[in-house]
Amino acid sequence: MLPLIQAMVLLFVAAGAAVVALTRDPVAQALVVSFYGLLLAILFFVFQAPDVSLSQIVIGAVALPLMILLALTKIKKQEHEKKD
Amino acid sequence: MKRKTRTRFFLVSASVLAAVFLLGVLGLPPLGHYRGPYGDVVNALTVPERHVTDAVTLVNFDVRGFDTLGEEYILFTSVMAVALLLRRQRDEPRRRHRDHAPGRKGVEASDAVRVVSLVLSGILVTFGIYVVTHGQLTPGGGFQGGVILATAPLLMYVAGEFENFRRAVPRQLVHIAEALGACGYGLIGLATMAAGGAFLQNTLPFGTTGSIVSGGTIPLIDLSVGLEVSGGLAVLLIVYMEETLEHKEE
Amino acid sequence: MTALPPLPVAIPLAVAALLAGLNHFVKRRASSWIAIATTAINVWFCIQLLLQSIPNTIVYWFGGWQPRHGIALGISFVIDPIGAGLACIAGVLTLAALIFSSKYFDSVGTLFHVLMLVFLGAMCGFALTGDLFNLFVFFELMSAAAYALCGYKTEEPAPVQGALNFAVTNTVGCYFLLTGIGLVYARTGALNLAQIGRTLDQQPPGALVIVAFTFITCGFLVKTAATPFHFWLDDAHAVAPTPVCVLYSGIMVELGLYAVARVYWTVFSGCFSASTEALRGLFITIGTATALVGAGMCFGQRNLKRLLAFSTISHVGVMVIGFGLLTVNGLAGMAYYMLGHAGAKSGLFLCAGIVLHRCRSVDLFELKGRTARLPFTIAALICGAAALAGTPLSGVSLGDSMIHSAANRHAYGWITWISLASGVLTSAAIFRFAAYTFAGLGPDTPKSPEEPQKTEEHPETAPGDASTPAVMFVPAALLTFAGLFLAITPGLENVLVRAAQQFEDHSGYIRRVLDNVPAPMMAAPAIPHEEFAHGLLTLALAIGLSLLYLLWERGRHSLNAAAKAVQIIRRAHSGHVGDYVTWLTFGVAGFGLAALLLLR
Amino acid sequence: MSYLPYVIAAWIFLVGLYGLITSRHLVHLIICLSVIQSSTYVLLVAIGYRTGAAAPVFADIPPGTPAVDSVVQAVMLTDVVVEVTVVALLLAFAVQTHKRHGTVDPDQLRALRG
Repeated sequence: MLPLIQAMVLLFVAAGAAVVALTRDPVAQALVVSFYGLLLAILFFVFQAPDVSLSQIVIGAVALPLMILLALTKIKKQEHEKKD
Repeated sequence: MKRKTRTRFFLVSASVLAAVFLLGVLGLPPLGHYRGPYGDVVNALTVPERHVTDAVTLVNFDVRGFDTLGEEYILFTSVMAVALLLRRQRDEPRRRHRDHAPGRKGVEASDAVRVVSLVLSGILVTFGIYVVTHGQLTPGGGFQGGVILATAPLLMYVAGEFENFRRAVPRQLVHIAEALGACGYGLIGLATMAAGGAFLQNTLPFGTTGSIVSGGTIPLIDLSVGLEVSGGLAVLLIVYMEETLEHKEE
Repeated sequence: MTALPPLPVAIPLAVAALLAGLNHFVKRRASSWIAIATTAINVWFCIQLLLQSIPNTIVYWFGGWQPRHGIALGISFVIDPIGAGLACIAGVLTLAALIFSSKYFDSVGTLFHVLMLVFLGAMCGFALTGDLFNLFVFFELMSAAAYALCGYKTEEPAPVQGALNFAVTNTVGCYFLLTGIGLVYARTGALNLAQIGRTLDQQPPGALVIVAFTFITCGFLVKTAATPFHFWLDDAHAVAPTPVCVLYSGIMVELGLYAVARVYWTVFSGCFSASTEALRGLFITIGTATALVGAGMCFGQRNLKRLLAFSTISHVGVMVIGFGLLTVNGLAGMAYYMLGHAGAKSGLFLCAGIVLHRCRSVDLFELKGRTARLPFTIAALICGAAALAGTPLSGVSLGDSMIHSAANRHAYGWITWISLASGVLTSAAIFRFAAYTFAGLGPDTPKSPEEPQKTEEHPETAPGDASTPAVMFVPAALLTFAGLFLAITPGLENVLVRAAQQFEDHSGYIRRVLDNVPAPMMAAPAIPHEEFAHGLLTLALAIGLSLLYLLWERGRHSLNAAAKAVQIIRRAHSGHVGDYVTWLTFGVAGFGLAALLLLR
Repeated sequence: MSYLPYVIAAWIFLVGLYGLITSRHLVHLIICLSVIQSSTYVLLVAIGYRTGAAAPVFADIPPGTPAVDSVVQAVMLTDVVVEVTVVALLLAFAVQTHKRHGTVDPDQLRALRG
């Protein structure tokens, strides 16, 4: 049997994945993906994987969303330049 | 394909795939009934044979160290490629670095923000170094610590000191650190061969369990990975930030 | 224990990192020489490994982690002649590409050499490893280097899009592979190929094993560019720098198939032994579809690089059939075919590079009559096409006839016609290109709307030289020559048959790796030889078809009408990454469904 | 219930694929790719899990205590870090694509047909 907390985190992750994939606006998505990364980190933690959890926190919640935002800013800037 | 056709075609294929997938996973042992043997064997020899306490680090940097070498080079290659791709645009006239993200004014950090960020980045660097060096003892290691170290420039940016940071740590240096990390791993492997062992054989004395230098070559590899990961991710962040901050002089 | 096995991987990777670190201190020329020298040393290592592996499979445990009580702890390299041979091909082709590009790019930076060396190290590791997860790691490393090299010419629109399609499709393939590895690990608790094989042998395969087999095989088939996973390949080839195409077509795609074969024979062949016949049908169906789709698309192309890319798909289809026969002779034929194809196709791509360098274009209609000043290059192009069609003595021809004789024994005689169609259409397309651009035969402009639109292909070099530099022509000529006369190598056939036998020896492999028991030497069975009529017929038909198309207007019209039939397939090659992933999903689902139905 | 994590792994994989093929924005598409990838993590962490066992860190617990599998964790942890750089590479491609084509909508990228 699955302890309640694990089941709950799993269900949150499942919902989170759907929300990430179905959020069509990339800027909003970067925010959602950050939460999703955090959820995954919690999931790894409750499944006794602290090492993975630690790397997931720094990557999933910080580095990945940041990279996405920077790429989006760059794309937006290019659009502005084109308009000028 | 038209959008609708594609979506329909996908949904049909995906429902078949879902059935295949589910049939497969239902053949797995139920959750919590891990059967081994690989993980158990490795766990059993962590402390007795290598005098380290974190089995995951043992797997990464010793038992399956060769995998990690490959993984490290994936990181190295991707970073190289990003630098290559985004740097190409540098053929255009020289630009000044200035915060010019559209839709907002340049960051003029208040003194409080600046102090807090700098202190935080100091703490972050210390923490990162701690995580890297204690990889064989507690959860953490070169990968996690390296990422933490690489986010320090971010706080510098918040502090409005990105320019200074760039001046203090030129990209050239970060590049060299990254390459050194990648190269170091391979050289450790070759050195163990020169010492008469197999490639990446742990030939150094294992030390006392719980000590920061325990585990033979593990701390060395850990350090080189830390260098590579922090250097690599720092290059990524810096390249992306420069791309974003750069503004063509009109 | 010999110290040689890790070197083909460790040396290029270490040198690559050094070069990258010294990026700003090393001149372009120097870094080019360092890369060439490293690759040459690598080839030497690989040849040594090949020679040592012929008498007996080499097993090398990284970190000195020998198996304990039959449980593999560390990562092993398990080197048999086929794996070592592929590493050799990777080295030789990289060497050719590096020499070719030493004068090729005007702005080739150090990073190009860094990426090429990483690519080489990854391919060698992929060919030599005996560990499932390590195979995945090198698969990813190879892919990362390949994406980066694909997008190298970032100034033009097409490269980025082609690289993106390539990267997204292959990354999805990677995740299928990783999922499959996870399933296998859950079942067996092992990552070493031999140990997984031994554990799976003990129980009948359930749905879990079949699904894992599906995901792993499909993951590799994405790299192999088997239909319907092949869409990325022509985009990637059309946009990648020509020397890089040499590596894609000559070895990377083949390595994907090698991995399918390796994993099948070491891991799954034991537990699927009851349903070999069904699996044979499945693989041959995939191979047939690939061969026909590639051939059909190939003839309609006007961009030489894209044309050659589709020709690769078609020939890979024949190789999939060779493996798919699941017999020693089929696999030996596939190996022979691969060797011949690697030589001829690489030579062809280098010729395309020369044409692009000298004429500033590889577009069929732009080049009408303009390659007349490149007689040697066009001669090499024609020789390469002839070698692919199967002139007597070419590697492709002998490999083809080995595959046919193996197929005849299993009532798959009809595949003769598939390889005939593949050879005729792909070679005719190249002949047509040669005749049209060299002699100016044929119509002036494309009239039929069926012709695909022109793809942008910008020259990769500074305009220039009045003549082709020797560093460009010599590798092209040598490789073409190797493909054309491979079959004169004495005894190669027997060596390959024995290598295939060693490769397919499931229990011998497992005992060798886990128990350190050398596999018994086996006498190579003589295989009945087919005559060369098939190759000559292919060649004649190909020449006929190309001339028919160029010289006889009504013939051309009827061909164009036939091309309408291919229209549906062509429309599938939309350049849309969503389409490609949809096809990928379809492929995995179809393969999985078929496997579940056939193997239960 | 014991199969929940596996089913969820399959779900995440397919949802990611769906997002990918219906995507109208390359950055969105690449994020969907990283969602697909997270499905492999859920699968792997569940595979290595053992009810009631400790994390494979023997600092505070005596060696020999039942612990969860360390191999899948090692595999995942490197993959998490490495994949973010691959995503960065893909994002760089997306940025370049926008620069050259002026669009990030896959439906409007038309340089490579037939």
